Amino acid sequence: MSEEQEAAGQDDAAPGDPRGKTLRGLRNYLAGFALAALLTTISFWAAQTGVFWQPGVAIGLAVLAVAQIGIHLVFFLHLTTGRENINNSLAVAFGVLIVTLFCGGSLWIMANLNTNMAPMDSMTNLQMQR
Amino acid sequence: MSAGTAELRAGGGDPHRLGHERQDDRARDEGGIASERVVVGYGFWLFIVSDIILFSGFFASYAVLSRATDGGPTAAQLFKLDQVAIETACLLVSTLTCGMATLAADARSLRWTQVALFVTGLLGFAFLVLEVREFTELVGRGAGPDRSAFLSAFFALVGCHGLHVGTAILWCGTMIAQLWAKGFRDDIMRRLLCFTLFWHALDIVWVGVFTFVYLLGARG
Amino acid sequence: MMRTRGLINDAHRCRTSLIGRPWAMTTLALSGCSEGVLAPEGPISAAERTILINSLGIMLAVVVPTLIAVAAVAWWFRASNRRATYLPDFTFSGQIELVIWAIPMMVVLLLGGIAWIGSHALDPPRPIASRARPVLVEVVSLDWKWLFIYPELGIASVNRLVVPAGTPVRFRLTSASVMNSFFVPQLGSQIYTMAGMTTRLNLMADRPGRFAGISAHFSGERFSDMRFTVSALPPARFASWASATRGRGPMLDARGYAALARRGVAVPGNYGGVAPGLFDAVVRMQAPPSNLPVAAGGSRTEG
Amino acid sequence: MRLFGKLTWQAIPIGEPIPLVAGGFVLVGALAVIGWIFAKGYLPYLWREWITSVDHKRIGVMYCLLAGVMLLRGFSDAIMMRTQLAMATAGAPGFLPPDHYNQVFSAHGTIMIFFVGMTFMVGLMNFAVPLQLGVRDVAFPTLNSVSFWLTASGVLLVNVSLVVGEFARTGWLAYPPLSELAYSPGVGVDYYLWALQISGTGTLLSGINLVTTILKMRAPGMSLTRMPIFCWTSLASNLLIVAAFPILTATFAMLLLDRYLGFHFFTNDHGGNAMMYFNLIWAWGHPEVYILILPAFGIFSEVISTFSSKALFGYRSMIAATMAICVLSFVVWLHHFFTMGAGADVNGFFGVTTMIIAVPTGVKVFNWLFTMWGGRVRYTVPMMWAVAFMLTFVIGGMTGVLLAVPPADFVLHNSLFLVAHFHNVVIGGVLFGAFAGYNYWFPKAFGFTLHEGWGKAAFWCWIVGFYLAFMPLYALGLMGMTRRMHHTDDPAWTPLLLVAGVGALVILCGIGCQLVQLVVSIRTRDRRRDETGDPWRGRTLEWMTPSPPPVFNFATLPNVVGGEAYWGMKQRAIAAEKLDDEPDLTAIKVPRNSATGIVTAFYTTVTGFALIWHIWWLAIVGLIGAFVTFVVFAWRDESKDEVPLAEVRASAAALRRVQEALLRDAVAT
Ligand code: HEA
Ligand code: HEA
Ligand code: CUA
Ligand SMILES: [Cu+2]
Repeated sequence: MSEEQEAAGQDDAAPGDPRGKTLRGLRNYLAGFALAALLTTISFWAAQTGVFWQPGVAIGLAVLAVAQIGIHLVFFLHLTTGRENINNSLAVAFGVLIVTLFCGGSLWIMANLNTNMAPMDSMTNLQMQR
Repeated sequence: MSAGTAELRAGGGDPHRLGHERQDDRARDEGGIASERVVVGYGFWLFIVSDIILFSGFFASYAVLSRATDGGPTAAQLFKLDQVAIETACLLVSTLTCGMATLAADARSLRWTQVALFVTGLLGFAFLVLEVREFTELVGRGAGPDRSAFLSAFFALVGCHGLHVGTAILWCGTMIAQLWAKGFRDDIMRRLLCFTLFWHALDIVWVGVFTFVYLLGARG
Repeated sequence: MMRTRGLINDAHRCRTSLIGRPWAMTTLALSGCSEGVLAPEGPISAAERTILINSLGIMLAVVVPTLIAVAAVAWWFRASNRRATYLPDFTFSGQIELVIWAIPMMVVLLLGGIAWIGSHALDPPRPIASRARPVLVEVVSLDWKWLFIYPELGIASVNRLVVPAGTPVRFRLTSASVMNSFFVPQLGSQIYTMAGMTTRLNLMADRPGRFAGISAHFSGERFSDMRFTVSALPPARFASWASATRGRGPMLDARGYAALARRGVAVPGNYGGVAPGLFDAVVRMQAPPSNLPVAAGGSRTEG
Repeated sequence: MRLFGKLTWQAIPIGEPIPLVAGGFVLVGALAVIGWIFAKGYLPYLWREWITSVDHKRIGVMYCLLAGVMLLRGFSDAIMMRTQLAMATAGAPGFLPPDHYNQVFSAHGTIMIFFVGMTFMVGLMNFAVPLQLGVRDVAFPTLNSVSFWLTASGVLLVNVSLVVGEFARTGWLAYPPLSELAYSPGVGVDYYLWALQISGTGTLLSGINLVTTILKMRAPGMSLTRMPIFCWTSLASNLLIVAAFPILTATFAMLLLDRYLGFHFFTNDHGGNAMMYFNLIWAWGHPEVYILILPAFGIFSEVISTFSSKALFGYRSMIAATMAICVLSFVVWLHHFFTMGAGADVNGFFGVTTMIIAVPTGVKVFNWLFTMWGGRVRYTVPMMWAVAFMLTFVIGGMTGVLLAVPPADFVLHNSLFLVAHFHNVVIGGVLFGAFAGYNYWFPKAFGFTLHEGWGKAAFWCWIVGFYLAFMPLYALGLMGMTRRMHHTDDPAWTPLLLVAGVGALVILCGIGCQLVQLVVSIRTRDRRRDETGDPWRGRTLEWMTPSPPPVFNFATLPNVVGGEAYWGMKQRAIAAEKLDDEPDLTAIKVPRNSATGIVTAFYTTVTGFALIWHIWWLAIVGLIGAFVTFVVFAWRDESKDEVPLAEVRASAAALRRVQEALLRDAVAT
């Protein structure tokens, strides 16, 4: 590509380029850091405490992880829904879609295969390894 | 050309998709060549997406194999959460300092950019040391990757992340050297952008690792 | 269960023998008579053949007109044909788009229904409804041969599967080595055999006969020889075969199994006795595996 | 530890005539070519203009050349297989021992999919996409060269396995546990894995490159919905590369860990789970077949529209169908292992999703049909391939849908019916598409057209040969013949196997005609020069450039005001009876040549070879070399050369003279 070619349309932003200048940028990073640290702390605490209904904890942890990933994307990678960011968000959305389909599908398939193939008819153990 | 001319003429009605497109609708996405920074950043962004998909392969395998312990040690028996917490802290703080490097570079402060990058690399290194210690300890306890499918998947996933961090540290060093040698040139700034993207992305992967491998695993 | 005998199915059938008739099936004589999935000998394979032919028919209803239309349009609108009108602006039509999305959608709706219902009705582990009590056969694929264990009868055979005709056979399958696929084309549904796992399958032969069985999943050097025969005998003869075999000939004890597990092909034969629980031992990988490698080292190449 | 790891003289197949002769043949051929290059003093030229070139057109051409050479290699495998199967019937042993035959089909599948199908398509996309977008190069020209040379590195490793060691005997997807150390102790699987890891990295990088190019670099005014459809299908295909290839990399990495470091992902023991490999490899593998076919769909769209002298029918509908296929391809992969024992719900679900892909594909077929409707169809060679494709692919697609019905697949899985299905789509779709694209863009790349007569002869041989070679396989599959058989014993199969063998020979004639076509065309090139840059009365921007285009493609970037950019310009010029005003020209910066690609590939080849043979010190040397190359590249200061204004002016003026002449002609009639 050549710089002398003036960028005609395409008024989009590079992914990860911070919005605003230094001071705003600093506040933004600090806010993100605080939120991420908070969520991380909650995760570690929730995993070890006995306060919560145990089967729910796994889901809680997953939600916390998703939330934290979102925070990273917004505060550190500066992903917005702005017009200039549309291509960047679409790429992420595509990636998320594929990861979801692939991981979800794999887990479904493998769980199904494993149940169907418990070594013995009588075995109710879902895993095929002992 | 003569034979084609009749066609050219005849086709004159509406060569542009039958009015399905407003000719002067130039407001939306009208092509053109994006600036080099955007192009490079976007290319690297796509690379990161592909890298995340790579990790998702290891995550999926881990999820499937996590209970295939073959009578060997289980996650609950092996993982020590306090150590993981320290590793997590290292990476999280390094993400912040990496952001500081971006800001310092924006402000064209060579010294602070270098310092921030150096701290970032150092924290990454600390993370790596902790991880290697954990690995050697596990292997020493007979819980190496050849013990069971579960441990294979664990070492592969976490090790793959570690390998990425190692590469990123090398890159960090190169960036410091390049900034020192060449200053805030456009191409160096583009590379810095890519580096920071990479570093932040590694932290995102780590969120997945500590949640789905360590926290969930430690609960049995 | 499914005695879905289609029209085509009853067209005519012929005695099948191990050696098929030469020239029996030229290119696409769909009702031809040779072995294979178009000459079903049991309810499962018959249903599968019907599904196959029905699905094909449904698709041909769209595909044949499409092929004809492509050929016709390509011919008629050739540049040298002055009678064809030139319509350079004919590049969009909402109605046409609607129709061309709708046609394949309808076909897929129909076929999808067949696929969904079919995969439930013909799910391999699903028992076959019958008044006769099913026979249980445990199948182990080894490098490169098939072992059939009759746990209820205490006998076993290699590369030869004997079943009573008109009686459902319940299979449990595993592998002592790499993956294979147990497949008797004339009886239907193949299924993989995998080490450490058990797959399940139910088949039935309608009438006495001899059918070819194969491994349908590549398993290494002597894969092509990994064939077996299926003899469907009248129930009475099956019973006499079983009692004649029991206690006679070699035994499939630990030593016998270890010998069998060694790599190589085998001739068909019977075992007069089987160590109890052998199949489960194989599944749990407590029997000697069949992977004693042939001399290591890579010096052979491909050209 | 030995200095050369596992490598000894035994690795060279002295005792086996066939591989030795074949290998020797290739070696002598390669040496002859290299000697010829040296003797003629072409090396500096090649180095300057091709090997270190970062020009997308040159790289595209090199990709296609590589694919062409590998087609010949893949075909020699195919001929051997068909001969073996025609001979080894009714109990006869044939001429190839099983372990050799098993390598042949594994190599054939691997080479055809990775190094013929993908490589050809990537080459055509590289060549045509930037031109169609009206820009000067891809987003990352040097990276593009690296991608190409990494692919070449993989190719080299696969071919080295011919003479040094062996290739995998496991089938083209190397399913464990067969591919695990316990059952495949030799180096064959390692050759397979490292070759594909290296070339796969190249493919991934090239996918990223093209997606970025299409999304971020288009001529002013070329909005997404004004892009030629080939750019759309390329976008979809490259998105699939970006999304699917990492899965392949991860999967192969796991198998490598199993084989090299004693991990237990897919082993029989210690809790390993081979089914997971099936799941992972097909999560890549199914998208892979659409990575192959989507660019071919794009080529056919361009060809059919150009030679019907009509805009593509239902352009937006085509885009929707393309993107639908792109996404749907990620929800069908289980159809490759319906018979592994998943439950009825899972089988049913994936059966239905698979069929759904027939809808957008069908829409495409019908849109092509209506593109021809009301057209003036000129039967040049590319158009003939296109029509043959429509007739052939529909049959292959239909049998694919049949395989998607689980109960039908229960009896057809792994049979020759399946083999017939995929050759039907892969040859009738991908290969025909490659041939159409080759004939279509050849004049653009080299400045002269290909000989039509020989092209048509090749076409007819191929069609006849294809149907003879593969239709019998459908019947054989229904008769119960499995794939990957080394010999058979049912005499009823013999005649059909013979017919299939004859078919392969007829295909051979087709290949011969194609080679003759190329030679004849080169020798008569002066008579078949394309002076106009627009030999087919094209509609997209690549035809606006001279043939062959200058390094910078366009003296000024075209200003796009509607779909079918170049067609529109021609029409406006005719209506106005004059060309647009001459634009201002400036000197143009183009990316500088770089040896990074070939040097990197050299080191990865060394590393790969060292790893295959466990020569650890050499692997470390290779890795350090690659890293140093990278740093040196990153350190360079100047990355652009300037094309002087005078040269740009001269090129633009020459083109303008031609266009003015064309315009005068057009206005006069
Ligand atoms: C792109 C994919 C592709 C292509 C094109 C082909 C082409 C052919 N294939 Fe292949 N085949 C596979 C992919 C492909 N195949 C795969 C994936 C397998 C499975 C492997 C496995 O089991 O693991 C397989 C397996 C396979 C088998 C094994 C079947 C079995 O398991 O029993 C056989 C048997 O004969 C066969 C035959 C042929 C033949 C005769 C051709 C012919 O059509 C050959 C065609 C010849 C050419 C394509 C070269 C000629 C072209 C040129 C010379 C052009 C020159 C170039 C320029 C001018 C630029 N194939
Ligand atoms: C370019 C390559 C390519 C393409 C495009 C396709 C396209 C399709 N394939 Fe194919 N396939 C392969 C390459 C390809 N395949 C390979 C290489 C293998 C084997 C790998 C191995 O095991 O080694 C394979 C295997 C394979 C299987 C696994 C079988 C088995 O292992 O038992 C299945 C099963 O569902 C399948 C289905 C389909 C379907 C439904 C399509 C659809 O996309 C087809 C859609 C097209 C049409 C249907 C035609 C046009 C439509 C109309 C005219 C509309 C009207 C028609 C209807 C509504 C039916 N394929
Ligand atoms: Cu196969 Cu569990
Ligand atoms: Cu598929």
